[in-house]
Amino acid sequence: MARIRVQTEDFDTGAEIAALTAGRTDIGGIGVFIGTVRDNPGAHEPGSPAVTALTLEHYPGMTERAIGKIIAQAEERWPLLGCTVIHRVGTMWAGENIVLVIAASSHRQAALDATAFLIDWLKTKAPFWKREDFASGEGAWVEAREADDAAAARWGAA
Amino acid sequence: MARIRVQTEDFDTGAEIAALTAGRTDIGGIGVFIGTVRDNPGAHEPGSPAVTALTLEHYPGMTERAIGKIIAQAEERWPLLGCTVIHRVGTMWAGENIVLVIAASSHRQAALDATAFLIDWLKTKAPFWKREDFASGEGAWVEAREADDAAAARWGAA
Amino acid sequence: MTRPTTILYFAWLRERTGVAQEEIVLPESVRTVSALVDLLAARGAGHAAAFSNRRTVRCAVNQEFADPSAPVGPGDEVAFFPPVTGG
Amino acid sequence: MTRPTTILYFAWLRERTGVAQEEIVLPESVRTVSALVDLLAARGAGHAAAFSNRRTVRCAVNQEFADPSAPVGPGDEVAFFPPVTGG
Repeated sequence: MARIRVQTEDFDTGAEIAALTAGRTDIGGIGVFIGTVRDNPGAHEPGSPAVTALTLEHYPGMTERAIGKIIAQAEERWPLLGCTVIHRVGTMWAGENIVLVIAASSHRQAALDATAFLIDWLKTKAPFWKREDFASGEGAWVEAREADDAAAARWGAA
Repeated sequence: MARIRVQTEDFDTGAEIAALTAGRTDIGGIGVFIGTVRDNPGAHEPGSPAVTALTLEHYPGMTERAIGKIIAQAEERWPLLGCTVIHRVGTMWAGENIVLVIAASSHRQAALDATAFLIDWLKTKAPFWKREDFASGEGAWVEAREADDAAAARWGAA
Repeated sequence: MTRPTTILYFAWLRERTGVAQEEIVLPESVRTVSALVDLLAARGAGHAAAFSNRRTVRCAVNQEFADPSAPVGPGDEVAFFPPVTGG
Repeated sequence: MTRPTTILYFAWLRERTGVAQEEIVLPESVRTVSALVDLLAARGAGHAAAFSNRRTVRCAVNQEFADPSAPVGPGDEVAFFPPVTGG
């Protein structure tokens, strides 16, 4: 039921929603989150350099296992009728897609809550690492944000 | 910035997301909710008849104003970079789309919260009425659910 | 000459009254939503049925949600409908 | 003959150690993540730099997150990496 993909190529959100819902009449609500590369000088602090690209590294094998466990947790918490997680790896330019989460349920609240849970937990429990590539040609590994841990923690223990 | 449409024809979620985000590099997260017609015997109570279609009636003129006000509230609460609300009217069959909400922001939490807020408020503050068409040929106006009022109320007063 | 007030009905209020829209010249005694409902409920059996349980009827005056105590007058657009159920 | 333990490094741990993967036969005294880190940090300047602030290093044993006290042994796959930042 759950679709998990880790890939370098972009994804087609409309096609992924269609694949999840095709021929089904039991779904009442579909929650979707798309994370994109933001080129936002000053997003982190005043005067910080503009980001032109992100390079995403991951731990092949563990990544898919970790995402599978996160989805299993979501399925225990909410009555999901379908779930898709696609995470890109490699280099992505500003404006490009990074991650797609889709959660379908018979009711909207479950779909929306599961979507938020999946992206919060992906950010703290799946082995991906982001390097920001600056316009200057330099790069820096992104540091984990306490806000992400706090967002994941509000869903309770694993 | 906000796109509001009330229409009988279906919408293309992928195309709407693309239209909202095309050429932009300031967006970091996009929240989406799609409401669909659910054919779910027993969803409301055991033995309730299967729904084969929904007919959505609305109040032309007031509908667009009400959606505009809901979006204005969302824009006051979160730093949104774009927002789309499309609500279909007329008759829709089981499995078809009813409503699309998209909210884009530089950060995921704002995008997800605004998406949930928009659909919660649409359900309680926009003049749409649903009639369920049963397989038997009969129909019944859907009664407002207290759970929807509660969901909207958690966002605080208008 | 006094301008009429436009009354709109939606969903089962439209079905029960049998009309989607009517124009009424309000008597001077009718200047609130509540008084207007009293007037409309007396127009016939269908209207009486539509307004038989006022707790289930919502109102908008000039396309804004309005309470029973809200003012209405000549030229206004007043709509009656059930609690909304879209989304 | 004792089987080796596979060590993987990701992100800046890979950059500082200069290796993505290495195979090590553990001495019998090394049976926890914590003891393994002590052993690895002594392998050279790059490794020492990678493990200089252990609070910023995370570990997985056989692809499951593991605490410093978690057991490790021959045949295990042990990965070291910074706190994750995907999504």
